[in-house]
Amino acid sequence: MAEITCSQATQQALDEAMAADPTVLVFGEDVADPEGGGIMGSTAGLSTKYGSRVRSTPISEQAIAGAAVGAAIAGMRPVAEIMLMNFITVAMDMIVNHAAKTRFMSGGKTAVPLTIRTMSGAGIGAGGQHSDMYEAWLAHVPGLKVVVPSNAADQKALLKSCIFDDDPCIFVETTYIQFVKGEVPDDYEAPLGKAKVSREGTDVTIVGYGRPILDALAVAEKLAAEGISVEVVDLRTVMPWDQETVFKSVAKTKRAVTLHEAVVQFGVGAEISSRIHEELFDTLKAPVQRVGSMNTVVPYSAPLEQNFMWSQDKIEAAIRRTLERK
Amino acid sequence: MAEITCSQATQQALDEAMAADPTVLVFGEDVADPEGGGIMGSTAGLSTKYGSRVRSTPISEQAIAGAAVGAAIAGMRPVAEIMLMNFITVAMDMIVNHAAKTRFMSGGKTAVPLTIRTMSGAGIGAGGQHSDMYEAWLAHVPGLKVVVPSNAADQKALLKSCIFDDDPCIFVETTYIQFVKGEVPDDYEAPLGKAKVSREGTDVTIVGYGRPILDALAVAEKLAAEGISVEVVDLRTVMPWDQETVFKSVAKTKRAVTLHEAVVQFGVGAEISSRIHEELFDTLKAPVQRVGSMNTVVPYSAPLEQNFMWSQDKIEAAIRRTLERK
Amino acid sequence: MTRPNAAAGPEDLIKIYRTSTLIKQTDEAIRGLLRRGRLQANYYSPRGQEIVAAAMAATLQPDDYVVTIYRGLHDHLAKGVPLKALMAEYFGKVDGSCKGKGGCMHITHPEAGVMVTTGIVGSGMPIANGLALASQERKDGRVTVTNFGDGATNIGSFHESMNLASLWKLPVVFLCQNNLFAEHTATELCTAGNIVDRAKGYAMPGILVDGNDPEAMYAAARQAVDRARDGEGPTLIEARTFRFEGHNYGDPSSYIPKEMMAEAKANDPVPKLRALLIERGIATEDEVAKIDADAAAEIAEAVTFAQESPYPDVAENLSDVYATVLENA
Amino acid sequence: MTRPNAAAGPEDLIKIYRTSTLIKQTDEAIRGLLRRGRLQANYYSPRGQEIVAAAMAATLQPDDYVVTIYRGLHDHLAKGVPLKALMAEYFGKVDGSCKGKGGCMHITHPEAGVMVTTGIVGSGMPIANGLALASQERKDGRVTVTNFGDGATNIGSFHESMNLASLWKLPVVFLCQNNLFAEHTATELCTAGNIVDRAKGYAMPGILVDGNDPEAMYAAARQAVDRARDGEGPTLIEARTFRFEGHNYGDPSSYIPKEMMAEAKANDPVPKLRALLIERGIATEDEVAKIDADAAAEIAEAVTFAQESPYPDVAENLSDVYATVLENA
Ligand SMILES: Cc1ncc(C[n+]2csc(CCOP(=O)(O)OP(=O)(O)O)c2C)c(N)n1
Ligand SMILES: Cc1ncc(C[n+]2csc(CCOP(=O)(O)OP(=O)(O)O)c2C)c(N)n1
Ligand SMILES: [Mg+2]
Ligand SMILES: [Mg+2]
Repeated sequence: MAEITCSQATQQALDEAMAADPTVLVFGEDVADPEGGGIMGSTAGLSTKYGSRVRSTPISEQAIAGAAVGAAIAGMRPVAEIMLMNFITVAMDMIVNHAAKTRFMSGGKTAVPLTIRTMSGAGIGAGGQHSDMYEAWLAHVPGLKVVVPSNAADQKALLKSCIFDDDPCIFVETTYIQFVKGEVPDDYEAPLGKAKVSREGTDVTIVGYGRPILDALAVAEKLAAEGISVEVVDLRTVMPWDQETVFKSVAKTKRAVTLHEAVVQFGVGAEISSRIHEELFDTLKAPVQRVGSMNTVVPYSAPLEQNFMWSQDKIEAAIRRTLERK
Repeated sequence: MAEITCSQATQQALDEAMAADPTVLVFGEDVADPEGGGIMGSTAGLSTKYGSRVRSTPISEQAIAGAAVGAAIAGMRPVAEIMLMNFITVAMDMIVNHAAKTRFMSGGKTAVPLTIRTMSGAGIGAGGQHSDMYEAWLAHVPGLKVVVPSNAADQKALLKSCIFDDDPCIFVETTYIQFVKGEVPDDYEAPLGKAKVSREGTDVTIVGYGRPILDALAVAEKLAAEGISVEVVDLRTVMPWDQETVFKSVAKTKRAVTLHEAVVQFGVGAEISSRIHEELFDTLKAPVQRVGSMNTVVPYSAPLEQNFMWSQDKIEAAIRRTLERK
Repeated sequence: MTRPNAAAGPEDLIKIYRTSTLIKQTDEAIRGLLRRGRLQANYYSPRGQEIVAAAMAATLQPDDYVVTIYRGLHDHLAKGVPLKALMAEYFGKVDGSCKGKGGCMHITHPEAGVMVTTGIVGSGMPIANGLALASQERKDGRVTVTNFGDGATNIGSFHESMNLASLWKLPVVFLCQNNLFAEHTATELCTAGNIVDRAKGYAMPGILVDGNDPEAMYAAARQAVDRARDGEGPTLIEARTFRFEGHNYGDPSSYIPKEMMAEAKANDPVPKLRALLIERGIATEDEVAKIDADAAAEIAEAVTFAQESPYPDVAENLSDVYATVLENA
Repeated sequence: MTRPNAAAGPEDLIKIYRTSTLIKQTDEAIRGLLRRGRLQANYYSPRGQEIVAAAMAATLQPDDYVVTIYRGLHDHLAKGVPLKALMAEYFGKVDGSCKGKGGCMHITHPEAGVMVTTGIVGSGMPIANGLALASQERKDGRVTVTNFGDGATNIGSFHESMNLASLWKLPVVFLCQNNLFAEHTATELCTAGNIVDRAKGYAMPGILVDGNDPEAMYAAARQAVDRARDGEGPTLIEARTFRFEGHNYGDPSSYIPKEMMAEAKANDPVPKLRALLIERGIATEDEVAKIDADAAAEIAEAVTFAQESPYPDVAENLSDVYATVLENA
């Protein structure tokens, strides 16, 4: 089985979806082949193959997201690209007031089966306006589904799940891992709303998603040498998140750490932590710990950026905090 | 002492701030007197008194928020109005990528002492696009301060605190209570970041802000008859929130309920609940309960809207859940 | 380029009148209900703008798409949203177009081609482009009309949408219903330059028309709709009109000069069209009276229907959020 | 209206050349550092656009405000950001303009009037209006220049800003540096109509100019700046130019036709101005050579300075988030 990068996983998912279903459309800045097939090459070859179903757009995120909303209402399955997550700030109205609410407000008469692909993440020196993770905002908007894969196989399978899902999905690709390769089995599928236990363990559960899962696995490996057994739950879908799998895991380990790239405060980890406490108050041996980035603007200077980010050290420290109590 | 409405409180705060400091500017849709002095009358009389320092704008929320950012960078203290909170979705870039980050990204060279006033809240039949509370988004953005008053005195005092604060402040006025009257002592002050214990109690702490504080107080009054003593902490400032006061209260009562208008999932209550569990794990007698609105789009139909909203019944039920455990 | 057959014939004018009187009377009925406290709603009256919607709709096919705004009653009725479903939605009842969940600001009725009604100024336009994009890809021959006010021409989404529609030659008509005010602000205080001139900046044709003149409005609409249907791309129409009832129900309209209001009302376009039909011998007094009476009867029936329709079950709060109800939400 | 004294004199041309050669050489130095792995940065070269910035700056006062974008090196240097502070910021060092916290996409240097450098396309314009609003209220006589690319003219904030600036007669100059591409997309594929024509839709004057021609660019800038300073309101300048190095460092520019690139490079505006100075007898070969050499020396010194400057302490992550460090954050 050949290994492919996360970007290639996206490209394959789009290609297969477009081949399978003529209602799938792709548009965004620079996505067509004359413009390079996407800044990451994630849409390379598609416009050549599918013609006007793949279109480069002006720099007009409201128009991009709006066109996706409208086309979806009319029965298409548009996959719109908002190049970086910070740019959804100019398209929030379309996503929040329209994509998310249209099914409900129409009493079920119109659905919005769109996918918005976007990319973000710190660690590449892109500074304050090109690195933020705002998935917590979107998870707080009823009607949206939010997906953040951590590897190529999931990126491919989950993107297809989003495209063929009947609800509006926000699909977040982490910049840093787009060139990381992974095996993608041909028949691999990943349904929305289902977490994956990436590593089994008995002493503490890490609940996270996206790029930091790689760090969680590394820390788990390291601590295994000390006899600390860490279970890693990769949520994959942030909303709706797989409470069943998480509660099952934490019921077993009795300790949990939440983990994501976004800043800790008011982040997704807060919801997960709250729910775990609500459900497993009597079971927990220690308060759930939260790991994420620091409550500050993403800094440019390399040492500052490293200090800002979650890290394996911070994950390890959080795990040890949960283990302090017997 | 005369009673004034919350809208009048805003008007007085603006008037006093403008009189005190010539750098205070006010602009937004329909805010000048020929246009009625604001749809709630909150800016009535100001343009007549202060001339071009008060301006009605086109329907251009990016331009409004952007003008505030720029004027603030240039040393003014603009108070911009985004009529309803759902409309910040078109101005998020200015608020998030610029207002919030400018001080940090400039290494402290430029500050953004702006205030954005906005209004929202369910319960008036305004439906899916005019009722949402998105303060959790803004609290998740380092650099912003977020304030939600629950009464006229705080609305007036906190607005002045925002205007004269050197950081960008988002000031959320709750639609429903704008015509509610309250006493406003002349010398009343309310610093940012300080909660108010609105009612003292010993059995359980309600931590909330905004309109639902009125419900919390009503429930507290009701339960007092049963001998249940409820402490009500009105956060007033959502970010940065007064952890000291909250922890002190919960350390005493050993039980807590978070309360806000916004939908529960991924809301502000999640952060508060997580922090309480993190800090007071050994003290808590029961898991923190969260009360807010249902995880759905704000419905139009009156009975649905009532069902969607937090309520005194839901608050009472949450309190009783915390008391189930001894 | 003016096309042949762009002129409204007698049948068209009768149709426009039928639609207009239905709109006018429905609006009066709704305001009556509000006044008597029989209905609670944030209501944005289209009184005075009836002809714009009626003439536009007269040029459309049943399956053409329409996108409109909170001030949309006229557009909804003109495009054929059934009065009962509409009225029940105003009352928040289960028989409403959207089961009472969307409400009067968010009427959706795909059977009539009414795809989106938005409460966010300017937001209909990007979405209209998407509907038109679907039509373009499917080659289904549909045209999408997106309605918005003068105030909406100053928001970013207008600009982005005009540009994209022009570039992609989307089959969409941008219909600006310029009623001279945006909430309480006069157009010239918030709009630099002329709205219709903005079309040029997008290499798009722009048509300025008296929206209250049924023949002129029909001709403008026809031209734009035909152009869109022929694959030649979008058109901006600036239809000058006026709203008689202020921004929303209860607005005392103190910001509107008295003479301006008086003049507008003296030129009420609906009775004017009525008179024109008779004067030109297109219809007799009896015939128009019957049209008026039919509308009144239909409205009375719809109001009763809406009032008697039950409220939706509160379980509706959990359905239609997602395609299937989420377990833990 | 063309104003008197709008023409660039010999001193102006020398100044423009001095600025241009500094920009050109700094850009080359930065690309050299990137190539040799001595610097890591997302870098957007302004090579080819030097004259636009240099001529514009030659018309400005020291305390006038400038807002620009990630591709802003030319604007920063032209307005007078000290090279050492600039270079140290690129390296993320504590002596950088922003203590290394903002980085090369976000240079701020109020002492030189550089108030905002944004990485979000179009976002500088609404903020520029705010700076200009402050000047208008304070009557401080300042002009604000906001720089942006051709691609930025298709985003909502452009539209909203142009309209507001025109309505309020703000002292702002909208300088569109049209380098014919937005990332990898040619202007005509993403922009319907002509950029300069969009000004008319806001009742604003628009000037189309060859931005690589120092005299034409100076005259256009001068006219717009004077107009703004005289309280007559904003102007849109569309300055045609070209970027030689693609969108960002490492971009192979495969989407740019080879002949187009070759022709642009054959008309490299900086050596062209150098030749013109000599040809016209404005400066001797020795004099321009000294200007070039001075720039080179200054750059070498700044690079050393930047490399030797320490990284900021990680405690900087907590400061400047708010005016005072929050206790529990
Ligand atoms: C983005 C946004 N900003 C502000 C509002 C508040 N608002 C509702 S209607 C309106 C005026 C719109 O005027 P116009 O576009 O002329 O339409 P009209 O109401 O006159 O039909 C405003 C400002 C809104 N709904 N959406
Ligand atoms: C709102 C937003 N959308 C997309 C981007 C990604 N992006 C960065 S630069 C750029 C192209 C801008 O082109 P133009 O305005 O012509 O400026 P140039 O780079 O040519 O100087 C794009 C699309 C962004 N930074 N901001
Ligand atoms: Mg209007
Ligand atoms: Mg460009």
